[in-house]
Amino acid sequence: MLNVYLFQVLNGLGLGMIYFLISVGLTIIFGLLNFVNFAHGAFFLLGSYLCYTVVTLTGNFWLSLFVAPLGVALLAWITEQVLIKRAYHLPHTFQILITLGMALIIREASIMIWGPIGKSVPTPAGLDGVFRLGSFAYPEYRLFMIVFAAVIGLLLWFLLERTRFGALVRAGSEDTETVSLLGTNIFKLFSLTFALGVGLAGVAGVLSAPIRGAHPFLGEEVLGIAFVVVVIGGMGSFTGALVGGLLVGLVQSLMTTIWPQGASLMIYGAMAAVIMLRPYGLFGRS
Amino acid sequence: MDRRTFLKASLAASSSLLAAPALVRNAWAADAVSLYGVKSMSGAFASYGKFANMGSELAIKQYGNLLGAPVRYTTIDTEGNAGKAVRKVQEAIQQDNARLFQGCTLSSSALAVGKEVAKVNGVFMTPAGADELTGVECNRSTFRWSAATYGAINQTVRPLIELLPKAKRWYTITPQYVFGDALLSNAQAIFDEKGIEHVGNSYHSLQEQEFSGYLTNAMAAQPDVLLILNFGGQSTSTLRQAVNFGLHKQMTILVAWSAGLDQFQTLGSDVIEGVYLGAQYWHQVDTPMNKELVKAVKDAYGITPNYPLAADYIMTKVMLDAVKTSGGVSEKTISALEGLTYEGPTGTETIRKGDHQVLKSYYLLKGKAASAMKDADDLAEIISSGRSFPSEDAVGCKMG
Amino acid sequence: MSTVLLQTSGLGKAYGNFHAVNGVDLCVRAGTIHTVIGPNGAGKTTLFHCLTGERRPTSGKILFDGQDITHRPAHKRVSIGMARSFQITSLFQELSVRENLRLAAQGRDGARALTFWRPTEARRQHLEIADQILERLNMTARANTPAGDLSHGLQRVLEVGMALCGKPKLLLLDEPTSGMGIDDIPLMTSLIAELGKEHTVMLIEHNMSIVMSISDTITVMSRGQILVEGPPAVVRQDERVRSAYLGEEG
Amino acid sequence: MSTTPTSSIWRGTTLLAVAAVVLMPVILPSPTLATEILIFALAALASNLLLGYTGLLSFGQGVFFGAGSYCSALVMIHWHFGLFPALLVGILAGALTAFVIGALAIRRTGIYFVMLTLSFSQMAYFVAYTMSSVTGGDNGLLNVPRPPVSVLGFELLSLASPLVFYGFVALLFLAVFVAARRVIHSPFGSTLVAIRENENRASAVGYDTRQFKVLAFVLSGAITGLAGALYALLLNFVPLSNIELATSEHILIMTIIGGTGSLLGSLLGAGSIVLLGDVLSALWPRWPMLLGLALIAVVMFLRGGLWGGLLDLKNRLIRSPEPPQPDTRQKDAAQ
Repeated sequence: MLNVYLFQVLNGLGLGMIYFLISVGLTIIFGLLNFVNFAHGAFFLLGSYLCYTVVTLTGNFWLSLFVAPLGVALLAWITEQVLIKRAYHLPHTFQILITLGMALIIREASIMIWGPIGKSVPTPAGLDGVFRLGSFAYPEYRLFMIVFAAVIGLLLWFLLERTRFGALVRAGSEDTETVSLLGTNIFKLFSLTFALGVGLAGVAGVLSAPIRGAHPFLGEEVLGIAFVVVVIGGMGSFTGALVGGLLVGLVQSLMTTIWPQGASLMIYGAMAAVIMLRPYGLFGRS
Repeated sequence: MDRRTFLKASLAASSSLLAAPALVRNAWAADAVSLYGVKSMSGAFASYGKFANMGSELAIKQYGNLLGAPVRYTTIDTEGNAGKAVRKVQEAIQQDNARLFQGCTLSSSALAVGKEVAKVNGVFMTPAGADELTGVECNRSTFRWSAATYGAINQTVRPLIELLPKAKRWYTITPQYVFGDALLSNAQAIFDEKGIEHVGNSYHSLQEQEFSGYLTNAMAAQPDVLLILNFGGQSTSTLRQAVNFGLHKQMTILVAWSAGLDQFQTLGSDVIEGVYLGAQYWHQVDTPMNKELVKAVKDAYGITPNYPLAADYIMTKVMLDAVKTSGGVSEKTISALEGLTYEGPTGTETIRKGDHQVLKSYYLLKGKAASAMKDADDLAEIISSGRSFPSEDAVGCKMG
Repeated sequence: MSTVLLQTSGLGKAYGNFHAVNGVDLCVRAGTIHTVIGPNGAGKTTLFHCLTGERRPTSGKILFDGQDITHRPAHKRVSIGMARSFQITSLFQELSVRENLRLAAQGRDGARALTFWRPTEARRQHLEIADQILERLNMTARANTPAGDLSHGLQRVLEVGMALCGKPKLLLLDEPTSGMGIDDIPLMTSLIAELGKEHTVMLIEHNMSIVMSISDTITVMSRGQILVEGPPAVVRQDERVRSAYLGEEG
Repeated sequence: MSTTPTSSIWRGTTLLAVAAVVLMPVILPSPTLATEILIFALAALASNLLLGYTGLLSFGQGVFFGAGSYCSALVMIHWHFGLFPALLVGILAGALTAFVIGALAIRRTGIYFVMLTLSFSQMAYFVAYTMSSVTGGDNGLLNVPRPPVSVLGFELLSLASPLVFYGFVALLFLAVFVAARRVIHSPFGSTLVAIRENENRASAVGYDTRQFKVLAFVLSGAITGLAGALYALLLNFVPLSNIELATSEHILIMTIIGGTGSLLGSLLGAGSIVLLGDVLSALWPRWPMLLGLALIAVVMFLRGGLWGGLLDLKNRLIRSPEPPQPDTRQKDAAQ
């Protein structure tokens, strides 16, 4: 029996990395732009569907891993130009409502384009085997996802902490005027950041397509998890998204053995408890 | 014009625009027989409602004249919400004097709509899954086409046990609610009878989409057969992830209550190959009526009929037949349906008088390899079929 | 000698190792205008926030009218007779000037405003106070203007007016002239001077000419502590004050 | 607005509400549809008290709605409660859940407040779903009676006829509408607006803003609970979806599209969305897309919602002697 728990811990960590990838874009957008994006799940959904389309047309999953997030980011950039940039200064409540509307539109448009029935994406060739550990097995594809999420995480960290882009964006989130004085177009910077954050949702959508497929109501599920992770970790905190993701993955995985019916209760309960006890999450700043 | 009059006027103007369809509806309600399709056209179950509605429309179109006039068919969109379904059915009953209803994917909608239709002694036929429809919550107006959980389990678990005599250890994954529990208890009864060891069960909530943890539990129990008892999107996710985890190579997988063709299309043959699947309907069933149906659907829509399409097609047709027999919509229509035997897609089907359950076959299918498929929809083959229903006394139905 | 209205003893507020306010013994006498000045970072704003209840002091005591209010939340200080204005204008922007004042008057009754079953005008007294203050501020003509549409100077005046609505014993004004144009400042100066005739006023202020002309007592703070205290004439002469302000406005 | 004379809660928009309530069953296809509109208008009006007047975006409205419908249905089914006692139970259930959720959630502000209401909503759904022996779980709670109007055991009026039931709901709606106007023009209501405008300042002039927010929650919960109870009576059934997050979203969307900060806007919002669903869903199943567009349009361009838009239009067409109402605009909600 001990074996199960050990394996659930491993599985939970794997799940956690996926959750990290789902939520890191959300936290970046909140942290740097102070924008609450309720359409994050919808963009994730779009990533999954675009992946399906590219794989159906070309049979190449790797191409979709490149094309689909770009497509999602491009759409995000356009939305930002048309709509979102007018909403940065609005209170969070209004941002929630606007993005809720966007999520509705994206969901219904997806049904119009791809139909109401869900779609599947086959596991990419070469990764469709399993990694065996005694009587347990772990899909190679999930291992790949963990590694990939880790690499993305490292790249992001590097981008935000070690490059001029990162420094400017961080400075811009603190003080818009100063950055403008440095001769940088702060609005362009914000657009790029928004596209980046949403593009990450697209990446997560593509990666999860072979596991979860794509169906119109995927967005809402994903949004719930992403917010739980981000709130627990601390909204706006990069480290928080990582630790929050791992924590939620672990809890969820262990709960399936201990008290499966209560898994979702537990997760939302944890979110409520964190907000009550540590309003800014485990790693957030006030 | 002051504010009040202005608003009154604009309110009246806009409202009368919106009310126009209703007025038209009323004007129509003269002689023709009217049938209402209660379908989830928008909302979370739109994938089902779309095909179900196609089925009803095809049946209506084929029927032509009934009692001297074309049948009038109206779609009621449930918006995937049982409350909306009930309210719109009430409205049809009050305004249009509607009596014939067919549809409701969701068990909750079907149960509540059945109650409304029963109040006016109308007729309601549904493909919903809840056994209560022909059990403790049964009534004179409600008829159910789909096989009960008892039949679904008996026609899948039993044949598979015979097929795999060495498979003695079974593991189950069950959604925790009435329907899931019904499937599970039926399966456990067979396990006890056949000396099968039930090595474990994982309950999960109705919102769950991530099954890796449950699959890990299943792996730990080292079963010979994994019996998946959830349905719809959840069984799609469970099966896909089980195959990701390579479980199909370690054990036999059976999905007792699959959705049929549309679900297999979603999953694709690389997921369902070698997996056993229980189904209410399969387009390759070799009955005369089914062959006609497949052809008609191909001609009308260019697709292969799936379960929702076939189910709502045959129910619509049977209801219209009953209206013809009884010479108009009345309480006699109910009597005409009770005990009726007709040719359906699964062969000769009978409506049992005692509980209004349609006695029809349930199928055990097995997913085919891509290489063995003759066409894109040839995703599975029929392994066995048959009908099992609990006796009338056992279902707990007391007709009022 | 008038009585003491507000008194702090050993008041301190520490953020970790940093003592923003460190052992301040302040004494505000009833009927006086008492100004706290000091260079940037001297701790006057933190002290002010401790007095209004926005921050909880980490040591010491605050006595108001003989009561210990050290740990009393901000909203509960209004009913015992303290009222404040904000350094950055803080009004109900979309509501009319009159409604701003009425709400401020109603606030003194605290929880009694929870009555949701009676009309607002059942409490005439609040409207009457609002109208009195309107007149006093010379803003009756603007009664129905949304507060957000007033000029900046008038917004500062309304800011002080709202504090007055609470019929306070002590008015706490946080840099009342902050951000005001040069033309508006005399308006504020005369308003405060006039208020000083009926109320006890404690203010934080940067503008030295105002400070020197209206204050009865000036407390000079530096590095979280009181440096000098006394009437304007004394403070003006003090060598320590000059050195503390070296490089700042004199 | 807050200086409106007392008598006026019986005039102006109240007369419009009366007119709408009288006209609806005449114009609309059926009294049941009109009843549903009024029930959701009640829920939207209650949500408006929080969102429009206090600036609190609550995803808990579905919980209050669900609590009201479950509790009133259960006491009717198991303990044979009469109509008014059952409605009272629904109101109390809504008020109580709102008190608990509100008192906890208002300890935080902004996005954290919203997230708290969201997680409570998810937890409440879980509880309702798990306690299937009580709530019927996913199948819903069936066989909910619709008792007659009776006083001291004497049956006065059966509500079986849809039109009579509509009349009953309409009277309750109007009563709540007038009561809500009274609340808005009370010292309490004007303080809510002050909190919405500037919570810091409200606190500085002496209000314990938490008390006000909790009371706003309780009143909102009570009205939403009543709406839930009426919905159970209308359908003779309580679907699990009543307590879903989607119901909260639905109610919020009605409130916003109708117009935050105006009670008649809530009726307009509920009316247009229920009708849209009724008329459009058969023609174009993708109609929720329009809701998305409308939501964005209202927040970005038409802050007063449909009602605000109508007023603007009226003002533009006719030179109005009245000044525009500051109440119908809203800024700085939940911050």
